[in-house]
Amino acid sequence: MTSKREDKTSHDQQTDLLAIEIAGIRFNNPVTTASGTCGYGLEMAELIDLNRLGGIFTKGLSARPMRGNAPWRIVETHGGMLNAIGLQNIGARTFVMEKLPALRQYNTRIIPNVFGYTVEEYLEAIEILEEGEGIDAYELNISCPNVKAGGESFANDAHLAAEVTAAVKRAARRPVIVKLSPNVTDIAEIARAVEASGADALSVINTVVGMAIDIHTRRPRLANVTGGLSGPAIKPIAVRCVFQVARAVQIPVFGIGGIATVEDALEFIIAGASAIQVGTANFYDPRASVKIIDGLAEYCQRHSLENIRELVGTVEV
Amino acid sequence: MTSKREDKTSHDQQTDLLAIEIAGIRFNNPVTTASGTCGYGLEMAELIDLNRLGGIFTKGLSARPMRGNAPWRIVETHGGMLNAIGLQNIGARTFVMEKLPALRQYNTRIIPNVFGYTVEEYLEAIEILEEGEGIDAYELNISCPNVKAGGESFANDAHLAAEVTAAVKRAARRPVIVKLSPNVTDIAEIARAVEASGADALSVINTVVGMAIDIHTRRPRLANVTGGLSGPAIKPIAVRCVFQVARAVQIPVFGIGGIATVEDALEFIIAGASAIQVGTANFYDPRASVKIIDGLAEYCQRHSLENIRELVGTVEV
Amino acid sequence: MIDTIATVELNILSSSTAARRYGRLRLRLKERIPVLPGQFAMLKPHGSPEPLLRRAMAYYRSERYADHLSVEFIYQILGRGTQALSRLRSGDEVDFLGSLGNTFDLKAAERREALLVAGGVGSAALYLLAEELRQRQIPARLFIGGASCGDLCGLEDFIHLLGSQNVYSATMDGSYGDQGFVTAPLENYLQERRSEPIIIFACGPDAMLRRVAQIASEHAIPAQVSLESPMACGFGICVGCAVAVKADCPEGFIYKKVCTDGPVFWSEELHW
Amino acid sequence: MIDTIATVELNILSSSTAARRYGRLRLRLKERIPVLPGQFAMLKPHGSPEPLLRRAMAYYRSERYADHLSVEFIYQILGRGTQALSRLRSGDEVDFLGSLGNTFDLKAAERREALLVAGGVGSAALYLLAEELRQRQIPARLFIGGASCGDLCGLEDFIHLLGSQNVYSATMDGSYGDQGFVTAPLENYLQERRSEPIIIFACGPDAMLRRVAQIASEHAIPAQVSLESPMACGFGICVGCAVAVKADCPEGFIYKKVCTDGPVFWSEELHW
Ligand SMILES: Cc1cc2nc3c(=O)[nH]c(=O)nc-3n(C[C@H](O)[C@H](O)[C@H](O)COP(=O)(O)OP(=O)(O)OC[C@H]3O[C@@H](n4cnc5c(N)ncnc54)[C@H](O)[C@@H]3O)c2cc1C
Ligand SMILES: Cc1cc2nc3c(=O)[nH]c(=O)nc-3n(C[C@H](O)[C@H](O)[C@H](O)COP(=O)(O)OP(=O)(O)OC[C@H]3O[C@@H](n4cnc5c(N)ncnc54)[C@H](O)[C@@H]3O)c2cc1C
Ligand SMILES: Cc1cc2nc3c(=O)[nH]c(=O)nc-3n(C[C@H](O)[C@H](O)[C@H](O)COP(=O)(O)O)c2cc1C
Ligand SMILES: Cc1cc2nc3c(=O)[nH]c(=O)nc-3n(C[C@H](O)[C@H](O)[C@H](O)COP(=O)(O)O)c2cc1C
Ligand code: FES
Ligand code: FES
Repeated sequence: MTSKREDKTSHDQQTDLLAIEIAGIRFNNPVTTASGTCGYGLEMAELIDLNRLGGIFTKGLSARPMRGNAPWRIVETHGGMLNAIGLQNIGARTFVMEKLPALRQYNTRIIPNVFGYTVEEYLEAIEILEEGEGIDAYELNISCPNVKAGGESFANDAHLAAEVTAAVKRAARRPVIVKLSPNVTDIAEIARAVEASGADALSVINTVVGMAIDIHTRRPRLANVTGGLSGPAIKPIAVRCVFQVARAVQIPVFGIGGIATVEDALEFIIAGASAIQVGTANFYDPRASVKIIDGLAEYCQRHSLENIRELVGTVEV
Repeated sequence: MTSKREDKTSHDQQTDLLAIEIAGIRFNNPVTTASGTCGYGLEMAELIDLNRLGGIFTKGLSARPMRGNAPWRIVETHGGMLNAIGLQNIGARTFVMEKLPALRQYNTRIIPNVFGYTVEEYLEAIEILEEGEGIDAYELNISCPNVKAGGESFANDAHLAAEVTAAVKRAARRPVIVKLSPNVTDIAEIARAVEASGADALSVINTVVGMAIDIHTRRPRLANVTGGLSGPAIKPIAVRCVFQVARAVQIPVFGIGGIATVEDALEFIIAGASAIQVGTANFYDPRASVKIIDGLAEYCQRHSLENIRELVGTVEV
Repeated sequence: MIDTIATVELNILSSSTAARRYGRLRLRLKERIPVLPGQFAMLKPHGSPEPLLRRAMAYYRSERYADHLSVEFIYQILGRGTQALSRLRSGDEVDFLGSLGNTFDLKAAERREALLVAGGVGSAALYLLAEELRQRQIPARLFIGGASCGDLCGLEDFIHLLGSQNVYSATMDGSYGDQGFVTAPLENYLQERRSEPIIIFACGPDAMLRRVAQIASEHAIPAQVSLESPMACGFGICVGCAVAVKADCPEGFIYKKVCTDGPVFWSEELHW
Repeated sequence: MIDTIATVELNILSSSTAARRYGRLRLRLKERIPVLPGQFAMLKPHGSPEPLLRRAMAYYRSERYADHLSVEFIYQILGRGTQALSRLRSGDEVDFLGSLGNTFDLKAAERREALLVAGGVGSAALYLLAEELRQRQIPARLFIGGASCGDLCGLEDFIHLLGSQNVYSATMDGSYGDQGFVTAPLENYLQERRSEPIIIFACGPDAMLRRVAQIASEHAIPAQVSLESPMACGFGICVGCAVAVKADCPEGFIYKKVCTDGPVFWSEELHW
């Protein structure tokens, strides 16, 4: 990577152009990796310099480890993929003990993604993570559509979404980012409810519920029957959600959904995202996030912006 | 086409294998063209033999003509496209007087797609169409996401959806097919409400609300700001909706969303669709519907089905 | 109108600058369909999953043979669709839908001098017209403009056909012909020659067409312009290619389809 | 593990039947990375928008040169990804992520006779292993099966390497070798030669691997199997490639990743 970086803008210059603050946390740049698409971060260290990333959202963590769904867990579709991993994870405690020490050595923001099936389970997980050193914030997955139990309902009901947000805010000493689901009639309503109950920022969007059937076996391709659609196919849905949410709330928004290139990232920032998360693209282009960072720095220079934040929400309607 | 057809199954054989009945109407086969993607039908007569189609769902019709939205009205996205045509149409009366006489000469089912911004406007349009001869049923677009006014709300609220359905059912002597929107938290709930108020069948799904921004001008690519996402990109969302709706109601379902090949059509039928509508594919592969019909007939023979209906909803979960 | 599969005979790429690249694509069709000046076809590499939609391309030239038809296009490599076209190699297959759209009004050109005004790749839509005018012995002159000399698409062909004395060029960087907009030499010419009747045929960027329409109305010269618009289908079923046309209704305009009502319109019927 | 762009040296297509077609793809890499038996790479034509995901392909063979590395793959043309690979031509660029996954346990093969069992294109994952066994002078035999003779991928290479007397073939249509499943000649062989210690290495369809695991446990023979699973990333971040592995927890198993914990597993550790 280093050699690559030199013929781009130098690292420091980039930081001046791209550094942003969200919920009181300073990010070296607005490009982060999305939960569930970069493992616990360390898995990507062989392919990219983690110090280049603005931040890392870990795979979803629960109070106790989870085995996840039976295979098949993924199916590729046109322009995207369906996943029903079932939130397999090592559990919050193992993360704190075995992953965090190595992860915090990097100069990037570390944001565990947290989920549970009851408010209490969220609090259990947060409690464990509060003991961990080097965590910058939490992202609450209240919307992962891959879990049959509860899970989804939090994101689909303004009251439930507000309830879990308020409870976690009371328990957490670190900023709380709430991740919204696109599978609702009015995402702005949910966003306002979550903001009102103290969320420091929002992540928009999680996957769109989808399904694929194997016409030969006549069985769903996913053992879980339905799964979450992600990738470029959902980008227009995500841009619309970011646009709607950014106009509905005051708190900053992380834009997510099909981002694979610097043009994609710029589209989300112009739509109202203060920062972005790269998800599925990490699978087929592991260096996408780093390419986007270089691209954003070049864009700022070409358009003589002092800092990328000047671009946030500049869409003219 | 004819030559093509001969080396496939003969027309009559095909009809035996593919003829189905929905809401008391006999379709020569379950392959129809989706509203807004085949004009008023006649525009396609130069490219395909309209007699081959199971049915034609016309461009959305209102009581009075509509001019539609300013350009740009369409934007291509990965695996799909966004449209905000704004329901431009010649009006129900002109359709009856100028299009219907020619259209009814074909041996296919003719189903006008109807919309309005108030229940009264729906009734006005229906009243005009009732005078037309050769119309087989009506499809109510209660969900077109392209229109800023009313429109969408009907589809997003079970009570409103039920209200307009009941009102039209009272006024119409022909079967009423209600078209549902995927932009809701619980599409099954809407489906049940519409069934309860007398709908004869359902069309699933209309487009998914999306948005695209031109990063150079920082303006929305569509003059209407948001638009409806269609094409293969939304197929997994559509299959999921058809699956959910087919299990929630007793009335038959037309499957719609990204269907471009016979494999796509089979996936929807197995998911629970009694028939399908080909939409965006008509634009980039005008003969897609005819290819799908030939493909379905071959499938029935290969798997020695007496009729395609044996496959409807056979997904094993 | 036919929907068929054509075969690539040639696909030659050239560049003006790194930023502005062009391709010349020649296709072979078994079907000897009519090919009129101003008409276009919808093209896409056969079997390529992305992008989905075909791209509208104006006929540049065509040759009829006993057993087949050969049609040529000039395209500017802009986005995903033209990038896909640029990867075509001889022998590859192309999804071809054509012939589409209306044609220039050649009747109206009779007993007039025809001034063809082209901006950038817009010249691609005017060569067949120039050929036809020559055949009908209607005097024709070309005013062709572009960013740089490499952007004057088909210049050599036009000079060969019309004679260099009848081709007026302008480039923004002055690398060829006058420096500036192509509408400047057009206006100069009109100043000198107001006597005999003239008709204008134009194709190019919107801004250029607006200016041409303005000039035409100032000089009370009839003008036809060939428009572009994003197109999903190209044959009238998506209604995505709307253009505002004057009409006596409260709003003063209605929307027509560029693909079937156009792409050629009389400039005064357009609601600019 | 590196993420780089490789160049196509060769891409030769062949077919057993119209339904079952194969390709042999040879790539040139500047980077001379380690290439171990059983490992794989994730491949996709460079710059092709669809399908998005790379496809996992087992290393078939490799050649080291002073300045570059040449790796060969054999792929069956099934769906969108392998169709895209089949369109590659010499000189084209390929997105290459590798080397990925673990390797066969060669230590365990020492002082044993190695029986390689391949089904269909599964043989692609066993040639490097066979080479390595030869080098270590570990006696090796191949049992290779497929639908028809054209589906016995790499047969000539294996015969050349191991000698025809050490290659046992079976085809479902009897067009080559015994008729039926490849596990039949394997069992016959085991009946005759129970004396000296044996180890089995297998790669092929799930059904075949299950049967091989069964046979191995019946004869108390250690067996390693190379698994397939749909993969989005190939390097451990998507957790899509889950396989059930025995564990002493209430449920009796946990999920491991085929891409990083595998693709090679001991058959008795798998929760079949
Ligand atoms: C009747 C007609 C004839 C045409 N003839 C030619 C021709 O002879 N040669 C030629 O090179 N092109 C021609 N075009 C334009 C062509 O069809 C494509 O729109 C253009 O090449 C862009 O496609 P793309 O895939 O390269 O870019 P896309 O990926 O579609 O878009 C790339 C960029 O170009 C912009 N864009 C897309 N379509 C248009 C458009 N129609 N007008 C202006 N900007 C657009 C997009 O907003 C985007 O910013 C014609 C269009 C029409 C309607
Ligand atoms: C470690 C590893 C090594 C591999 N080595 C090879 C190799 O050397 N040669 C080779 O030809 N293939 C190999 N594969 C399989 C290959 O990665 C693709 O999965 C396979 O080629 C199908 O891809 P496709 O694009 O052709 O089909 P897709 O379009 O992906 O799918 C087409 C059909 O194949 C089915 N399918 C997809 N993936 C798999 C899978 N992994 N197993 C079973 N069915 C599947 C789908 O359900 C669908 O019905 C390997 C896989 C793994 C995990
Ligand atoms: C394989 C996979 C696993 C995911 N796991 C999680 C998760 O554990 N928690 C979460 O909040 N989101 C999860 N997501 C959603 C992503 O973080 C992201 O919101 C979504 O994929 C849309 O972004 P993309 O289109 O760039 O992938 C997952 C997505 C994928 C593809
Ligand atoms: C350009 C365009 C215009 C459409 N117009 C209508 C309409 O007038 N009424 C309606 O009910 N649906 C309309 N639709 C929605 C389609 O009928 C269909 O439900 C949707 O496009 C999903 O199917 P597809 O992915 O196959 O296109 C339109 C879709 C497109 C792309
Ligand atoms: S391009 Fe579809 S109607 Fe004109
Ligand atoms: S393929 Fe992604 S974790 Fe194994």
